[in-house]
Amino acid sequence: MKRRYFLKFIGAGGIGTGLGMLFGQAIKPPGAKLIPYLIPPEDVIPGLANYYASLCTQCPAGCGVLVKIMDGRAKKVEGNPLHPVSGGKLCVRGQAGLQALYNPDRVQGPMRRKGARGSTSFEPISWEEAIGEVTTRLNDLSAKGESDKLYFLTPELGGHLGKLADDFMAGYGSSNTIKYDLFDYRNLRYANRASMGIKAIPHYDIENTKYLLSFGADFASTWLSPVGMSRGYGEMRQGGHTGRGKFVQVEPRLSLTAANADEWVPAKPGTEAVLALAIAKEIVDSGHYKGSDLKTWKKLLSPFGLSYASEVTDVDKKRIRHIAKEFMSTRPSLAVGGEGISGYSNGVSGLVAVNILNHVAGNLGIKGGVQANSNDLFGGNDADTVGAGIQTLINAAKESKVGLLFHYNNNPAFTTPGSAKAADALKNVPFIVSFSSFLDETTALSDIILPSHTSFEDWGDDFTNPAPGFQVATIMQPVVSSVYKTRSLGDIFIGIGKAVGGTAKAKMPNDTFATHLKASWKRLYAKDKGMSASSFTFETFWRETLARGGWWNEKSAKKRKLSVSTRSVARHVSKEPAKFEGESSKYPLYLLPYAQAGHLDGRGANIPWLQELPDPITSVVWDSWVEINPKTAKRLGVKMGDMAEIESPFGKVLSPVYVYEGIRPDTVAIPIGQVHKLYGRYAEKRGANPLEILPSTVDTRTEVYALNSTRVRIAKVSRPGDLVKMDVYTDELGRGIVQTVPTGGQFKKSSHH
Amino acid sequence: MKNLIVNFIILVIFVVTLGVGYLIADQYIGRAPEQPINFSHKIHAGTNEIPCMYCHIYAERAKVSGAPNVQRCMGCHKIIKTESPEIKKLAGYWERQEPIPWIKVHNLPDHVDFTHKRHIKAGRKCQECHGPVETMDRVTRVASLKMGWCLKCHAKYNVKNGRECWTCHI
Amino acid sequence: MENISYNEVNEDVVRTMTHTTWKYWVALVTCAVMATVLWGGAWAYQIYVGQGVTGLNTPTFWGIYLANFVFWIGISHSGTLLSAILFITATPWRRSIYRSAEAITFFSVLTAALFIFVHMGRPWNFYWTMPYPTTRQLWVNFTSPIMFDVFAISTYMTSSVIFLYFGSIPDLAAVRDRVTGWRKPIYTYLALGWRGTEAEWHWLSKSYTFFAVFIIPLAVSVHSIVSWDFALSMVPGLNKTIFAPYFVVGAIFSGTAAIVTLMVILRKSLKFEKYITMMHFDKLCLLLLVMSLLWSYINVVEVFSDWYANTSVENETLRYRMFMPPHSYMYWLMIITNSIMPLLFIFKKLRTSIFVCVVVSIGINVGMWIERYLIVATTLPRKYLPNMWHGYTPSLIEISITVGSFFFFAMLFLIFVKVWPSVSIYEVKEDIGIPMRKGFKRH
Amino acid sequence: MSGILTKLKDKLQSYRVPGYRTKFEYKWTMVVDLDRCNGCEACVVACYAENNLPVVGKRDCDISRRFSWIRIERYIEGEYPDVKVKFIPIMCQHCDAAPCELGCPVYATYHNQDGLNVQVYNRCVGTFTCATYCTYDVRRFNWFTYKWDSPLEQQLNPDVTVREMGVMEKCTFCIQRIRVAKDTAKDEGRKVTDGDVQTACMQSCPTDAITFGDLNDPNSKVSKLAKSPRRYRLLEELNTDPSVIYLKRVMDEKKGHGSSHG
Amino acid sequence: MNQPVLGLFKYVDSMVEAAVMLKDTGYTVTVFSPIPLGAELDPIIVRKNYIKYFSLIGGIIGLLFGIILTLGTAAMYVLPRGGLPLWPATPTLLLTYESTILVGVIFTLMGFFVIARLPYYGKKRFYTPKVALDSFGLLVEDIQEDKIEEVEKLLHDYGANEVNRVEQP
Repeated sequence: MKRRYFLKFIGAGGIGTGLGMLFGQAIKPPGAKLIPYLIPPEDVIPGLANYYASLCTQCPAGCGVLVKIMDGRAKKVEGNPLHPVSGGKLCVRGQAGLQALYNPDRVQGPMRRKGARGSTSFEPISWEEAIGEVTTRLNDLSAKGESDKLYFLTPELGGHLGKLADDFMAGYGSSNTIKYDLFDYRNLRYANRASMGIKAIPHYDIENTKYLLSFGADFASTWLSPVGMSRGYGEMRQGGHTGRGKFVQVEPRLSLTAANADEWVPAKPGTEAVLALAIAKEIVDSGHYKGSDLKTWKKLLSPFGLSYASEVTDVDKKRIRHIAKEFMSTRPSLAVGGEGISGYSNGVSGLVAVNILNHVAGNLGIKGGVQANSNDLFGGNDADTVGAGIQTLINAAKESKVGLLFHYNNNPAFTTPGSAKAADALKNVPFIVSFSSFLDETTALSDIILPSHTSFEDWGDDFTNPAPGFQVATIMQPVVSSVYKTRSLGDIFIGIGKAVGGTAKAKMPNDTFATHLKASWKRLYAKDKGMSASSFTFETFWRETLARGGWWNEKSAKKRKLSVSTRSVARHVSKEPAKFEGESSKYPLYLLPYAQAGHLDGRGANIPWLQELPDPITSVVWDSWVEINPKTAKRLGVKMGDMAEIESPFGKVLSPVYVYEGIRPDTVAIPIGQVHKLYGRYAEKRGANPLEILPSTVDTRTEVYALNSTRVRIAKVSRPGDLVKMDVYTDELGRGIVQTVPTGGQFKKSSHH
Repeated sequence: MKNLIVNFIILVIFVVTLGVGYLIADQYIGRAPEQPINFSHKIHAGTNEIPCMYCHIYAERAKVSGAPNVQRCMGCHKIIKTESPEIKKLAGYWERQEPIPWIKVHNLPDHVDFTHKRHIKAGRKCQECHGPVETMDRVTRVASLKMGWCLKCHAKYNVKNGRECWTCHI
Repeated sequence: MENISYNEVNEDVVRTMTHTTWKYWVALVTCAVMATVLWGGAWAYQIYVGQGVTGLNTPTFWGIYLANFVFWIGISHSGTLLSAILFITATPWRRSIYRSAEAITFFSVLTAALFIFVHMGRPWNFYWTMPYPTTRQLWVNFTSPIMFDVFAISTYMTSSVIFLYFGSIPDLAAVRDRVTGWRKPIYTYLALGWRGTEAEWHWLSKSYTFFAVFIIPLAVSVHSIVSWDFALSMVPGLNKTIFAPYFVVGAIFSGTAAIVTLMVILRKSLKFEKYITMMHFDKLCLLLLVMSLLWSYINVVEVFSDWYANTSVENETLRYRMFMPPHSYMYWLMIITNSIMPLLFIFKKLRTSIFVCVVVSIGINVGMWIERYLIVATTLPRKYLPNMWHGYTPSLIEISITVGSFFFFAMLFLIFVKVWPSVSIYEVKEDIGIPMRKGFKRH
Repeated sequence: MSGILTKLKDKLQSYRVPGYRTKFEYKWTMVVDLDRCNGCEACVVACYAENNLPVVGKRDCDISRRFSWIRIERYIEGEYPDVKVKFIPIMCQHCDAAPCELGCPVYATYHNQDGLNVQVYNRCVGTFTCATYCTYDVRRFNWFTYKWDSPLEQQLNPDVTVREMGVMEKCTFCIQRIRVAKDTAKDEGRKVTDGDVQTACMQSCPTDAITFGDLNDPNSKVSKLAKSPRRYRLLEELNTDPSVIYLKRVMDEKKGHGSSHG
Repeated sequence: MNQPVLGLFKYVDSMVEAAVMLKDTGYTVTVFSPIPLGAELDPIIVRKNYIKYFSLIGGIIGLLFGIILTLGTAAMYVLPRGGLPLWPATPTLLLTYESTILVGVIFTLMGFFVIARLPYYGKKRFYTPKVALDSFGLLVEDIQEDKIEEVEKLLHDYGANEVNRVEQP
């Protein structure tokens, strides 16, 4: 090789290497920043998680949770293992609550309406300005002597927050606190009080029962306390210590809970009460019931003969007798009545019938049956009474009796039946103040939004209802600093109260809700012997309680005798079946709107995890649907995924069809919770809301909407459906994927007869 | 013709060495970024012999060693050398209640799950990875922090599960 | 072919390389642009956005790309067959067509290899599939059929390039002697200083025999290995022992059909009627007929073995493939093109009809592509757990890349006919015979 | 020389198939009691929260690209009114003879000493082979670079990598939690004991259907449950030797009612 | 200097006759041809096949390479794969098979280059393009000055179309 070339090569190599190195240095990222703490928090080690006990508020069950915090951010919500209800477990909604905290569509600070009502055009204002404006309005109202025109619409507010709100209302001079939740348990409370005289929801001891007869209680996904009940369910099935319990579900639609039942009894909608009473009659007639009032029971139940019941309910006579026989002979047994029985126009009667059934079978007040709960600790919480309901508010609003409306965290514009026209009524209200954290349909109607904290940012407590037989008080503490410029609802009330002055100010002795809560607990500590015995001082008790997540004392469980007397229930027992709107000739199908596992009454619809969570039964994601029996579908000429129009006397909605074997041919079902007009990017413009076509039938005693009280007709529409379901095929094809063993051997172990 | 070939070869050599140079720069030339405060480990750890764990308080307990918090710096520098311009900078941060935005010298990719704790507990000296920091005025990275470098050491000390992927990657 | 002179052969072949019509340029530019846009553009988009632009989904992780990969690997078997097998068996009619066939081999293997990268999630890390020592002390997984592929295809590609180039050395020398200008130095280098001495010829033919011997088992192994990509999985419909011969037969079948198609084009466009005669089509079509019968036999065996097994998993795959639209349409079209249409070749008259040859061979290639497509698209959506079953529809990007690959191949082939003697000069001369005083002596 | 050979022999034999799991310290196993499982899907959300699984949206759900590492499969059989719905949670089965491990060309999925099937994200090149070979369809692929709408990304678990585009992933048996447990155990100079490691799904399961633990520990809960007569493993005939043991659901498959008592 | 003489023949048999004659006389003859000539040249030269040794050695090296690569690296880099031995038979066989062929092919090519002494880009070897066309060339070397014409005549006599004196390169 010539030397010239050699030098050239060497030169090229050298320059190349040099440039490469320069280039390598130049394009290196400037380097992440290493931001140290200014002052290190004591209990934080970076990269290690801290767990703080708190309370889940995604549904009213009141589970104790642990929130995993790393570097100041909430990372995960888990059940609190010490907590008697959640026991370290948590349901879908509880865990997904995190995405409500970090939801991109939250209201990020106080806002004032700019455009027309409902136009969602708001301008941000400061907190001082917002509270000042609310105060002015309140003062104007009281100056006119119309303090009573202040209404406060809220879901059940747990614990001392509810009390503080009540104090405020009382101090201001209004008694109009309206508690509303689409799926609250007012019917259940009412029926229990009417039949058994108890105020608190009793403990249904599924764990220890041997035979569970459920009338439409979807406890696996939504009813009452899904986590606590599912824990009990697991123990009932394979707890080992008692042998496997049997589970029968009466329901026109095979819900998630019914899918787990050993037997599914698809009774005709609205006749569950008759079935319960027929079973009760069988039990009474068989001589199993040995009470002194046997004769009156016999007389009371005499109309519910087998042949009558079988005809009405569409359940085989033999089967009713068989269930009755098993129900009384398997000890202990337990009957529960859920949304599926309380959601009819005669809901209270149905729940009373379930209580009668429990009574005659001897399931009241025993282990594995129904156990009374007390709420002595908190003392006379109004939560246990059934006060004025939403219909009162709507009527008042319609008649312009509402001068000012405080509205917190429920969404009547969405969760009331379309024919109740709640949104229109609210438009009559001159000034609406919303404390909601999300811009939902109702909040959009408000004039000023004072967004409140989510449960992760706030203080609070809850006296769990239903409690597991003894009192459980769960404390909620702020585990993260607030993500946006929101405030604690308690602080807002205190702020407004102090600004309003007068009695309202006098009722607010503390400056912040945090101190108020602690002070209130100090009073409880002084009152309750169990608490004071557990720690030397209140401070240590408070610290321990915060660490533990609350206060509960299993020893405080009191055995209380429960009974149902014929006198108290007589007026609730009637042969009259549930009423359905629409003539059966024109509207041949019963409509069952039901709470979907992920969204409950629609509050979970803005959470992407829950939207993408397949429905436990249908596996549909990001949508709602109408469940139709294949026979009916064939008759109507619709296929899976087709769009169908569901028409009731009150309107029509469009929904994709889900053809489902597990529903009666004369019934269709639609999950509630989708098709929000407003509720953030994940919830909007999707699916069908069956509430829009429901009548505003209420039980006047409880003001609970009878959701299952209309008939519908269904017609295919030509628009293509876009149903997305994760399971395209649900046939096992004999591949032995879910293997089973017959129940025979299992039952032998546990049978006592 | 011949020139064409020669030029082509030169081009090839150039491109190849460019890559080589880049790799060398990436692998072997340590980072030594300029920091917001001209902090000298030489003075602190070298001259004054302050132990590493005195400031990097999390090294024994957590994955990260933790840059010292501003309070800790101020703990000494409220009294010591308060006149120095660099300390004034520090005091400025403290007054404004701002953390100091140090620039990371030893930056690992996201998918590496390195823990200081295990290494300290296994008796490794800080200097084995970070070099003689006590002699550096400005901290310079001495190791490539590449996977091969990690594994070499794991092999040297015969670490249990030292070559399992999940030891560092999850 | 006795009426062609040696000189004429050289002239004819070199003419195709030096004399270019505008039609050629139109074709080349069209192919290049289409390949760049349809393949390059779509691939760039796919790399940037992610594999999500395809129609792939959770049970069906392999789609049209794998079908293309197998298809192109299959096409590559033409060269091996015509060149190596017919060389070993001393079949004289291979001589005027084997060069193009070998080129097809190389280009289709190249296309196929690119499809491996196309279907990768992180193609920029492709080199991790190569066994090279790293400081990370990581090594490739030799049990993976994908690794077998990497080895087999790189070996096959190397060997077929060597085979193609080696056999062309004397021709490159001949071209070197006739071209001028900028082509001269290039071919001078490529010809390696070939002089045509008796010794060079001797060693050339000896080595060539070895290459042929090496490449035949290699080709068989390559396609067996490709079949094991599927057969080593436990997916019902893929986990079959017959897959290796099925793939090899299918490969030779489709490769031969591809050659028939390309020969017709070559013959027309380069005016090679003298060299590629009806006799060649006759023989190739006979070969197609034989392969078709073999393919049909194996196909029937495959179906029957599933049918006799009569398990839920096998039945479902069969049902999905044979009786559920849209795959059933494709399946029965495949049966028509691959099993029924080639039966036309029973008649000599049809074997020597260019039109019939083209129609049937294109049909076979379509059918063979469908076969590969159905292998992935009808098995993976029907794995063991019915709950996860989900069909597969290729997206526009995938179709674009697929179409682009054909243009890419065409582009390579068009470039090839311009830069390489596409008919073997010296072997055609051999075919003409060795000139003796008494006339030509044929081998 | 002989020393090297002995070492080599040990090395090679230590990973051979028969009974190799017992040679190592742990053998992580999951027992899923189908009789307890009521299909509520709490495990699915727990997995989303723990493992930074992205939400893909309706369109991608439609073409079956949902990310859940654990899924509830439901099989509906029978006609009204004798309808049976059966649930089964399916996650990566961590097969001892895993088909996926055979397929990966770059060794991004391998078997670790605890019997886990480990996926190394940063080694993955995305050939899909593992997912194709997987007989349980549990592998998920990052089709895109998934984004979290701010501030949802603040929830991401820093212990778990956020996977990049083009990478295969799957259930890890919450290996980050196993690591934390091992780390703590090492600090305290003991072995990981039963109950130290809770996978996210197990932790959330309200009915306690999922149990996780060490099968090599004869006193662990999983060891005891694994001896149940109801034990079976999913698609056992394929000989993949899964680490997930299912307990059969107790139910009467036969049609009709009223005769199901003993 | 001895000037070589090139005779270009149209027919192979006449060339072979001339070559046999010249070779017997003691000249060094080299045959150039546009096509491979096999048995026709047997009267002039019979060559042994050395290529096969290269192929064989290549094959053996490839075989060993494959075995070392698969088994050796498996022992070096312990990759536990569930259900598979660290030294699995099938991949070892397969990869060894492939590498045997690969190295075999490469060695055969090398062997050809070595034996045929290609590539050669210099100018020291005689070549005329005509032999790549349609003529068979016979290059006669080692001719003494005085014998050149005799050889030329001989070539003409045996039927060469063209006889040239070639420049000694």
